[in-house]
Amino acid sequence: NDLQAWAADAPGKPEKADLKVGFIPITCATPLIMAEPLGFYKKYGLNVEVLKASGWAMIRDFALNKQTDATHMLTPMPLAITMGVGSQSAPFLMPAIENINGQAITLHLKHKGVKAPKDMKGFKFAVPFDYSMHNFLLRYYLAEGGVDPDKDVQIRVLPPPEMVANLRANNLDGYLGPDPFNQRAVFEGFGFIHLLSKDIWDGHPCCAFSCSKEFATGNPNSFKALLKAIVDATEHASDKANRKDIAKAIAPKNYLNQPVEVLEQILTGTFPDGLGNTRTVPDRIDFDPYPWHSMAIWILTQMKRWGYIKGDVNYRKIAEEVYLTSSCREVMQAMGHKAPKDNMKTHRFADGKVFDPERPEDYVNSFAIRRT
Amino acid sequence: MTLAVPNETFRAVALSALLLFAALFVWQLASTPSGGGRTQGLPGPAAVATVTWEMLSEPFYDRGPNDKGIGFQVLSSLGRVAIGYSLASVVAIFLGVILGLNPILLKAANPYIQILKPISPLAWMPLFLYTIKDATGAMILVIFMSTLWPTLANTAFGVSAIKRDYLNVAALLQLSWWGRFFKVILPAAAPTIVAGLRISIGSAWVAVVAAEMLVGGTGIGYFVWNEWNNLSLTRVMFAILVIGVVGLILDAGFTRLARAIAYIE
Amino acid sequence: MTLAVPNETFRAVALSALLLFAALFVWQLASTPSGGGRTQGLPGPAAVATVTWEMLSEPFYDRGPNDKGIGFQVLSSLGRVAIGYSLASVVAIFLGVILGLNPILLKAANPYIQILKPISPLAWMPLFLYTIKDATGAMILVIFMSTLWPTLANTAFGVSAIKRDYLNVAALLQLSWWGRFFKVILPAAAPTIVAGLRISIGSAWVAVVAAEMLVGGTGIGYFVWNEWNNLSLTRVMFAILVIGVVGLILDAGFTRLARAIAYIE
Amino acid sequence: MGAFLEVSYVSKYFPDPSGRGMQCIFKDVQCGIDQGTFVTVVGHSGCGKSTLLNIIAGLERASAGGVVLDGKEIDAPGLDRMVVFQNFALMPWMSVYENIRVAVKAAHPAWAQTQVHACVLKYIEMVGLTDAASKRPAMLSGGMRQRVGIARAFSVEPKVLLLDEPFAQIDALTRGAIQEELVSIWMRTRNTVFMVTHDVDEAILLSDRIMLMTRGPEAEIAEVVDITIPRPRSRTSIIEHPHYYKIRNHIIHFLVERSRRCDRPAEAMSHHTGGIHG
Amino acid sequence: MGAFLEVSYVSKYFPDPSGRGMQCIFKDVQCGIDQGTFVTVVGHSGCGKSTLLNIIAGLERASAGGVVLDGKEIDAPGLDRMVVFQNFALMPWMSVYENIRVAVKAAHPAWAQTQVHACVLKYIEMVGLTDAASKRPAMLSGGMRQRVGIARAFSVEPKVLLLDEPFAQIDALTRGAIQEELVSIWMRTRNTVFMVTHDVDEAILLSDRIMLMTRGPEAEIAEVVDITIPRPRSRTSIIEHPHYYKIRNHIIHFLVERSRRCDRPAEAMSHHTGGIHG
Ligand SMILES: Nc1ncnc2c1ncn2[C@@H]1O[C@H](COP(=O)(O)OP(=O)(O)OP(=O)(O)O)[C@@H](O)[C@H]1O
Ligand SMILES: Nc1ncnc2c1ncn2[C@@H]1O[C@H](COP(=O)(O)OP(=O)(O)OP(=O)(O)O)[C@@H](O)[C@H]1O
Ligand SMILES: [Mg+2]
Ligand SMILES: [Mg+2]
Repeated sequence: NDLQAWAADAPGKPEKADLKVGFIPITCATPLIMAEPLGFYKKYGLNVEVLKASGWAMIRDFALNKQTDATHMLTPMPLAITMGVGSQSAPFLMPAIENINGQAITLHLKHKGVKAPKDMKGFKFAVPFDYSMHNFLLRYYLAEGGVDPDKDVQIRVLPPPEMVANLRANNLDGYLGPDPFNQRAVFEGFGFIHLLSKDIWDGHPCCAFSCSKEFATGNPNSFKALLKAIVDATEHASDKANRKDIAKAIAPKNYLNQPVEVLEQILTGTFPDGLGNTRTVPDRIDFDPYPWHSMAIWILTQMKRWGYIKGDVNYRKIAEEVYLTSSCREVMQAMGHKAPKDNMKTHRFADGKVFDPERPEDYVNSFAIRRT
Repeated sequence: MTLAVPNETFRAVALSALLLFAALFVWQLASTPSGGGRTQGLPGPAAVATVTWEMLSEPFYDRGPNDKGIGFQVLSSLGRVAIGYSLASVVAIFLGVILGLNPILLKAANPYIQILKPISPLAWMPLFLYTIKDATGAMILVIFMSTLWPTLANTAFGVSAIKRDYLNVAALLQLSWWGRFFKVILPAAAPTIVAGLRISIGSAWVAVVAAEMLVGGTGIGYFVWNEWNNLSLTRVMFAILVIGVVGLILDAGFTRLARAIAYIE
Repeated sequence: MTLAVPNETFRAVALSALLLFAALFVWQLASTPSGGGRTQGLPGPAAVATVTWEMLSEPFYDRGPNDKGIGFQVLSSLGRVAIGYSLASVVAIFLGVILGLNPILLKAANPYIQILKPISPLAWMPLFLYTIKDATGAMILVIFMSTLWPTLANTAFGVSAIKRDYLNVAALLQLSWWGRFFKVILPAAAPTIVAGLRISIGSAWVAVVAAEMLVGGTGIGYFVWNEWNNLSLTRVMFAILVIGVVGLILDAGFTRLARAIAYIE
Repeated sequence: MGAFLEVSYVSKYFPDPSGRGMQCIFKDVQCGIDQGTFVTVVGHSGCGKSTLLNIIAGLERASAGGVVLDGKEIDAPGLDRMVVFQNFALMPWMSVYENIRVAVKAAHPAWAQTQVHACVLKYIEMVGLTDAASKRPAMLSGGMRQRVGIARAFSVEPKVLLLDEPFAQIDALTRGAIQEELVSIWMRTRNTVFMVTHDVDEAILLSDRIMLMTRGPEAEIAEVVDITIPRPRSRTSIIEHPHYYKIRNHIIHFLVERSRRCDRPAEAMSHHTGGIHG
Repeated sequence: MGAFLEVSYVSKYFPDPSGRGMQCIFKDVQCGIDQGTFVTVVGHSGCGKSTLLNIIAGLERASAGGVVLDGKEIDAPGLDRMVVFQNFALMPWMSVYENIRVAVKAAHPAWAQTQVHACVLKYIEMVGLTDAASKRPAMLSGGMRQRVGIARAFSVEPKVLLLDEPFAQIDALTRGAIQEELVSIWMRTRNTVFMVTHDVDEAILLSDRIMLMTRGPEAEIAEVVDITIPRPRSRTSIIEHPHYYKIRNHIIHFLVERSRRCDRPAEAMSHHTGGIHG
């Protein structure tokens, strides 16, 4: 892979210094956003303008139409775009994850009594995009709780920023969405946090940094500088001591346009849950750039499970094509951060199930509720 | 001695077909063939026709809450339009008659009407969602706001422009207020009112699609939104066609009504 | 002997003020005081006035690509409208004159116009985004589509309804094609064309707000969306007011133009 | 003076076109009309004929003076006066039948359907439109439309019939026919009629008495001409009458020459009787 | 026959209102008009007078037959014929001055601005509208508007002037004044004029010769009356002429009685000279 060796080289002058990076105003995008006010882009010789998009379809179209050079994406999106599922087919790369965890199931306060998936039959849920961890985790949670996500509930796509207003308008019973919109519903006093996504799969990938293969190969120096800036910012964000400052940096209208208080609650992990409890979960959202291939394979198994892709899937090949695990490792190491040695690992879920990336097809077939 | 007049209708139909073929041809050229690879280009007429056939052959399927036939989607949009539109029409005609009969009141209310009229119905959406706390209600109110003004303005104008003669005859015959209203004012202003209603149904149809794209759940607008999320251009194009045809039918209904109540002075 | 006529304008203004006060009063009653609790209620007139003052006192600040003053937002929306609208107007008037002068062509093209007209401009958005591959271009095309039809329909109608007399005089005077076009057809149809242009500017303004809510970036529509995301109702209401006032001004411009080119038969 | 319809010192002011002031249309108009007579006002366009007629109808208010009909002062429209309008003023969305029925029902609210129906048919027949009863006004020629207007006016059986240039919008040749019809209907009913026109031939054919109005502003009735040509009259027979052209020339002369001077100081109103003029 | 304007066996068919067939408006109309004469066609509404005039103007095509002007066959409009329309047909968005200027420029494309300006002013003055030159038609009375129409027609100096009921929409009293003006302009210019009207007085006042048309369908010119009353004529003087009322009564009689029968088999066209009729 020609992209693997370059990470160790000294960075050359960026081919393109003025870059546009798209984002959705959510806390997952923290590294990408704060890199601007906190000067990480500048540090690597880049002049980046961050552009807010209204929803993931818009992000996808911005990326495909080359209106942005690189974007904040959901971890399944580069896979889907590369395969041409729910998209025009275009090879995309995902050199780094931005955050792990950081999602939650928020329900309207009128559902205070709801404890488990079985109480949720007939609910109207929203997720930010079909090709999102939010969608797959919600489906996993519901299905493992005995609720068929296609038959027993409605799951619709809604841009994250519009979820709160729709919940308040009773247009939704709940959503599995990104923060700050879970905490915002609590803050506004009509929603409560039913479950953190961490409590489905601790350490699950959420959002990522991605760009087209064309951009990466055409502008290797820019790409490298960008990756370094983001890895740097991600590592900075993962330090819990920085979290309060970060909350202040990303709150203004140009970025998330949210009250600082809400962002602090999320980033520090000390937050009211809307039912009168104050919880302390420091890794409610965490930041780790390392893109495990096994994560990609899990995502592909879920796409297969829910019928988004049909036929045989070469899980491993696609994962390797899109998730630039080794590049990320090299960059992390070059910058003096610790990085895992392996590209894959088994993942353990909160319900006790274990995902073995070597046997994805068996994993798909192990589910009772599936669309294959 | 008399020239055989070439049949105009026939020539128009022929030309119409020609235009259609030309358009389809250009479209076909512009669309990239969706070859062996997965890359979808702009879908061509054939692809859209196939989807149309598929969707229309089973318009009322229901495969769970996330996947319903196009018939259901259109009906749900039409249902919203029906409610918002009828409410707005009743209010608009009522207010319009009052304003039309009172020039000073009309003059007084006019600045507010002029400010409220150009507000994009979608801009109301956040406000309504927030205050009504009901998405369907908010959508209906958005439709209400988008249809109120054309009917109101036309009714007020139609009533205020009723020829003095007709009102004079009503006065000479000493008709009661209701007699005057039903026998003179309403029929005299009817063509203008219906013209307003016709513009309004157009705005309503535009507004419902936009509103459903934003808060949806069901409806043809939501369908477009959903297929866009999936980047299923073929279905988006099919949906655009459906929107156009339904809009055409709604409009045609009002054209008929307009013809029925029209009079020649 | 002659009764002193009470000044109509004065009475209308007084009534207007009265209506305003009544509306503000009802609004104030309906609005929940945004007290200590976090949940905002409906903001009252005072809160909106404060925000209005704040926003208008610094209309042209620039704090990054996603945070600009209201003046920039309005200008950027108006810029898009200007481009899409002018393009559409030129095309629509040109096509309209051709169709208006050729009844058979008009009849042939009519079904397509009727289908394309009612399509919500927002439904075009995904298609345009995909084909043009440029968000601003797509927004401009959405505006183009929303403004094309009223002007086209009015121009075609206006031209086809030109009195035979005027064309007869042009024929008797043996005017050239261009002479006929500029001296007779255009001025004769001008009032109808401008009426179309006026409807179009309204649609354009509605469409740009909707498009910006979907695509984001800059513009008054984006402003509404952004403030909605922050559940900042006060600012949403302020934005609604701005949309109304700008729409009013655009409309007033065309009313003036209409007055300038109007003629009495 | 106590005539059946008594117009006493009626003046009318309108806001003048410039804006501020008021303009006197006519001043101190005064005339009495006996029951069963046909009186016509002839004058130039804009001298205020329609305004005077509207004041009598109650559609317009006099600025000064008053009108008394059959001993009662008039200040609002009423079913005792019906107008035939120059532009017909038929409801275009109603058929001929409905146009007349609305009048009959207004005049006789207590009548049963059959009674109303019979009455409507009677008046439609009177003007010879039985075949066109279900047609809308737009389908009729001008002459036929005004027949409907006349039928409607007669159908409420008013005390006074007010005709405001009823035949001005009908083409010159059919005008004659409908004028003769009006003559014959009037001969049978002998209503009191107040007509306004600027067609001299029409005035002579129909009237018992013609009042000549000067040009406005400040118009006034300057002369009254009694038409003594015996009835029944017809267009062809009347022109053979020895006085016909004398009267006609006199009136035309008045309108062309004398009515121009509205500033002549104190010329007393002159009164002529058909044929004796000078 | 070789008159200046020669209408030979012109017929016109229109699609009939029912839909399918064709209807004969008039058939084999034939007449010759000498240079410098004023000829009028009088007939009932709808008999096809305007259609005939439009055929001569080139605005309408004859179904059969042809029209020859000054030796050249006519099949399209041209600046050698100008029409004065019943409804004036002035461009309402142009001032009086511009309405005439557009005609002058069309007739003389090579002229310089000053020449055009002088010519426009001349014709505006001819009809006495110098003060109103910058006004739009809507601001003018009917009479003034038709003066503009007349000025426009004269301004292109056509070989034939075609007048289509030019005064029908002007109120009866001002009509007289403008008719007299036309008489006096015509006396100076001596254009060839073809006029269409249904106003008998107007026809007698203006014409050298009156053609009487029967009612349609299949209308035809049944009689020609030469008016020998000497010129200059005026409204007041003409009625004193001994033949005036005789001619008038004859024509009215024709229109009321004889024109009704369009089915009379083979009555030869009769020709009368003013005053000598039976
Ligand atoms: N509502 C009004 N306001 C101001 N002026 C008016 C109004 N109605 C009529 N006038 C003026 O009063 C004058 C007389 O009008 P009126 O219609 O009575 O004349 P008329 O004799 O009936 O004319 P015509 O023969 O043209 O019908 C005119 O100069 C007209 O401009
Ligand atoms: N384009 C047309 N198509 C069909 N019929 C027509 C058309 N133009 C005129 N006619 C018919 O031809 C007949 C003669 O019309 P024309 O206008 O020439 O009559 P006219 O003598 O000028 O009447 P008027 O005195 O009312 O102006 C009428 O019956 C009319 O209905
Ligand atoms: Mg009048
Ligand atoms: Mg005619």
